[in-house]
Amino acid sequence: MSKLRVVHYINQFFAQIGGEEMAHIPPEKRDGPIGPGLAFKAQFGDEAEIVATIICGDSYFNENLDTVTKTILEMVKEEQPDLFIAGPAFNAGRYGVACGSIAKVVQKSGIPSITGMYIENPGADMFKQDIYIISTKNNAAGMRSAVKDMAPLGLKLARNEKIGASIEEGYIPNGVRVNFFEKERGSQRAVKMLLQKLAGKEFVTEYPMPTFDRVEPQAPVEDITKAKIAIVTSGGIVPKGNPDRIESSSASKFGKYDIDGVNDLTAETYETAHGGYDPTYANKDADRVIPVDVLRQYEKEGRIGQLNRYFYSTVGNGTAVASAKKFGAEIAKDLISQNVSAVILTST
Amino acid sequence: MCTVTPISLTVGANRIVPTVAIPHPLGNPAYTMDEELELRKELVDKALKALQTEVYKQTIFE
Amino acid sequence: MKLELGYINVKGVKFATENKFENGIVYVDELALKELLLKDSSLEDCNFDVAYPGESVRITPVKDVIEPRLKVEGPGGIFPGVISKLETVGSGKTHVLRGMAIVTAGKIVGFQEGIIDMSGPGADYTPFSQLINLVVVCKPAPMVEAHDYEEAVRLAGLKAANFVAEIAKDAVPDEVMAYETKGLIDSINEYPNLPRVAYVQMLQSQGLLHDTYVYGVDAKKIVPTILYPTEIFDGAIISGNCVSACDKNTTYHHQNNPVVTDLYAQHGKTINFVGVIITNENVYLADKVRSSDWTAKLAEFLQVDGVIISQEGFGNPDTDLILNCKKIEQKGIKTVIITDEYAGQDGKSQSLADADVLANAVVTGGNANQVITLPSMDKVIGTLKYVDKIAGSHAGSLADDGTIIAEIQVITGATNELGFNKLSAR
Amino acid sequence: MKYILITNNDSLLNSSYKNINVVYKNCSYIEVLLRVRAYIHKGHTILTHPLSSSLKPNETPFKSILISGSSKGATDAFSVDIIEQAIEAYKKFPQSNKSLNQKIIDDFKLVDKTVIESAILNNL
Repeated sequence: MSKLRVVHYINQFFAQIGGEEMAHIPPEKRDGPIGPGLAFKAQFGDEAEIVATIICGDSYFNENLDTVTKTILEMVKEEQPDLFIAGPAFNAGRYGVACGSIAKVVQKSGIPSITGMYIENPGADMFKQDIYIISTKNNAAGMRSAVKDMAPLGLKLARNEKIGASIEEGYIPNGVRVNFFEKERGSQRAVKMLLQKLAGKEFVTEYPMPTFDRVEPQAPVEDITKAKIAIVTSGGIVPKGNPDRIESSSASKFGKYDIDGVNDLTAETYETAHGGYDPTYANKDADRVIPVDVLRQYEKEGRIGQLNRYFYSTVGNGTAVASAKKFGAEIAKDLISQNVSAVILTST
Repeated sequence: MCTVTPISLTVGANRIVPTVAIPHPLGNPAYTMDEELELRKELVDKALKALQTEVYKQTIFE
Repeated sequence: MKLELGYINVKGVKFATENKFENGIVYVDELALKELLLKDSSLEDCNFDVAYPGESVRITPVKDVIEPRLKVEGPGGIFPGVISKLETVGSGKTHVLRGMAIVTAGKIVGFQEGIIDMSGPGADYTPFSQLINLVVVCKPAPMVEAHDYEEAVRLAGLKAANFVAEIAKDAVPDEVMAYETKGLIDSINEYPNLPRVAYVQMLQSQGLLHDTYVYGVDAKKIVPTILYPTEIFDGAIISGNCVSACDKNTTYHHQNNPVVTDLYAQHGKTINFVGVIITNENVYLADKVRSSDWTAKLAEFLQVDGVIISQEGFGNPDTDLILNCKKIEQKGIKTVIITDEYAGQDGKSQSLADADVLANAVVTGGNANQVITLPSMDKVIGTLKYVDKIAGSHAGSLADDGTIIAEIQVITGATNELGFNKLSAR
Repeated sequence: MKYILITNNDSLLNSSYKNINVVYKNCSYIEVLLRVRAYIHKGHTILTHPLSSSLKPNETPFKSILISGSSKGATDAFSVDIIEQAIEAYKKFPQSNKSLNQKIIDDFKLVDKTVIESAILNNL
C-alpha cells in the first residue's frame, strides 16, 4: 500500500525563518517536511509522508485573509494530498487563527484537515465546530504530545474511519456528542466525581450545561437628550413582505431596516416574521414590539438626541446560540460605526 | 426589554425592563389606542431611565 | 440495619421434571412453574426458553428483568407488599442466584419495546447479554384490559423469580458480602470525620406502563422518603415500567442498584453513606415542585455533605432531575447527577430537556439516539412483530432477513441512568 | 372552568372530569404543544409536563396537557421555560414515517389517557 500524502502548514517561526520581524512573509511551498513536520514524519512511520510544507508569515496571513487562503488552497491542491495538517499553533493567537482558517477552507474543498492548539487560543473557539482541533499544551514544549494525538486522528480522517469521542481522540469538544465505552461504570464515575467535588478538587463533568457569556455592565448614558438610540429586536419585526426572508424559527440571519421618516409602524407597512408566538398583535401594530412611535415622538420633543436611522431584527425562536452570538457581534460592529450611544433591545 | 425576566437573567442581560406579554411586549390590545400609547411611553421611559442608571450587576428595573 | 448477600453462582438453567440445584445448574420443573403462573386468569398461556451469553439469540419485546433472590434469614420476603407479605426488609440474609435472570417478554401494548441480543454488536449495549436468561413469554387471556395484563406479566416475572430462587434454597453461597447502615446518630459517631453522603433515587411514576412500586405502593402516590439502602437489595422497589427501554430501570437494576453498591464500597473509607432518599417523577408539575422541595429538605435534615441523584426515563424527568439538583445545591449540599442524553442522531441537539448551571457534575449514560445496526439472529424469543413500531425505530427498521436498524434506545438498559453501564458520551 | 385540558386524544372526550374544560382538536402532537404555548403567552399556567410519559415525541401521536382555566395576567416564566424546552425536544426527533394500525393507535390513546389521568385524578 502506498503512503498517504500529507501537506503541512506552518508559520515563519516554526519554519525557523524568524520571529515577529519575519511575520510579513508571503506563502511559499517547499518539498518534504520541515520543523514540526519531522516529528510528524517519525510518528507516521510507513503510513504517511509529508510531501510538501507550506510556510506563511502570521501577519501576512491575517492581513490578506481572502487572497492568502485562495493561494494556499491552490498550493495544497497541486499536491493532491489525502490529508492536510496545520500547526499545531499552541497558544499563538494569530497562528491559531491562520491554522483554523486555512484548515477550514482546505477541508471544505474535500481534503480532510486537522489542526491543533491550546484551548484558550482564540482560534479554538472560532473553528472547533468546523474542523477537528487537537487540544495541545500552551507552548511548543508540548509538540511531542500534540503530534502524538494529531497524527493518528489525521490518519483516521484521511482513511475516512469512524472518529471517536473527543476524550478518546484528544480533540477540543465540538458540540457533537459521541458515544464510547468508559473503563468504569457510570455509578463508579459518579462516586469518584462526588469525592473530588466534596474535597474541593478539580472534577470534569461529562456533560457541560449550556452556558452564556457574562459582560460587564456599560457605564450609563450621561446625557440622554444627546444620545443616539438604536432599536434591536429578536421579535422578528420586518417591513411587510419580509424582504430578507428571515426564517420563522432557527433564524440564519438578521435584517437591517431603514426607518428614516417613519413615525409609526402600521399594519400596512410592518409585520413579524417570528413563528414562536401569536403574530396577530404584532402584525396589527409592530410598535407593540419595537417602540418606534414613542421614540420618534421623544426625538421630536428633544427627550432623546436621535433615533438611529436603522433598526436591526432577527427571530429568536429556536435560533442557535452560536448564530445569535454572531448576529450580535455583527450588529454591534455596525452600531459602533454609526456612533450609536445606546440600544434598546426588545424580545418577545 | 422582555417579558420573561428569568430568561434575560440567565442569558446575562445587565439592564432589564419587564414588559407586558410575549406576543405584545410593549403594548396591550385590551387597551384603547391612547391607553396603549401611554403604556408604551411608560415602558420606554423605564428603559431610558435604566440606560441612565449606573449598574454594577444584573438589574431589573421594575 | 445489616444485610448479608450470599451469592450463588449459576452456570446453567435447564428444564426438568423436578426442581433441583446441582453443580451450579438450576433445574426448573417447567410444568410446575407454568401451573403457578397460569393461576392468574389474565394469562392465557406462557412459554419458557433459556438464552445463554454468546448465543445467536434475540429476546424481544422485553418487559422486565428480575434476579432470583431468596430471603433465608430475617424478617420479610423478597418483593414485600407485592408477592411477599408486607414487612420491612433489608436485614438478615438473602441468597442471590448470580449470573442468571428471569426475563419477561411478550406484547403488553402494540408498541412494546426492548431488545436483548445475546451476541453481536447489540450485546455490548445491554448488561443482560451477560446473563443466562430464563425467558417467560406470556400471552394474555382474551379481552383482558391493558392495565390488568401489565400487572399480570409484572407479577409473573416476580413469581417466577421467587420460584427459581427457592430451588437453590439449600445451596451454600460462593461469596458473601455484608452491608450495614446504622441509624443516623450512630453512623455519624462511627465516622465523624468522613463526609456524609446520601443517594437520591428518582422513580418513574406516571401512569400505565410508567410506574414503579415501593413495598407495593404506586410511587406516584408517595412523598419523598428515606430507605435503608439494603431494603432495595431485597426487592423493596420493583419496576412496572415498560417504556423507554434504554433508560428504564428494570427490577434487576433496582435489586443490583449500582449507586448503592458503589457508595457502600466507599462507606467507612472515604465517605459515610447514610441512606437513600427515594422520590418520584410525576406528570403534575406541582408534584415535581413538592417532591424536589422534599428531597432537598430530607437531604438537609440528614445534614449530608453530598448526594448522587439518579434518573429514570426520557423527557419530563429531566425537569425533576434539574429541580432536585438545583434545590439540593442551594442548600449547600454538593451533587452529582446521573442521566442520559437525547442529542439527536447526529449528536448535535441539546441533550437534556432542562438545564441549570448548578448541575455542574454530570455523569452520562450516552446518547440514546445513536443509530445501530443489529444483524439478524438465528433465533428470536418473543416476536419481531413490534420492532418497527417501537421508539427509535422507523418503518423499514426491520429488514426481511431480521436485521434491525434503529437507535440504541430500543435496547434494554443501554443508557441506564443509575450508572449501570460503561457507555458514556462526550 | 378551573382547568383546561388541551388534547388531540378523542378518547378523553367521553370522560367528564370535574372542573375541566376539555378542548379537543384533531391535530398533530406539535400542534398541541403550540396551542398550549399560545395559552401560556396569554397568561395561563401549565399544570402538567408537556413531555409527560417516556414515549418519544415521534413515537406517539397523542398528547394531552392540562393548563389553568384562566389567565393570571402576567406570563408565567416557569411555564414558558417548560413548553419551550418541550418544543425543542420535539424538534430533535426525526419525524416518523410509521403507519400505525388501529390497535396501536388505541394503545397510544390509552397510555396518554392514563398518564394525564394520573395527574387529574390524584390532584384535582
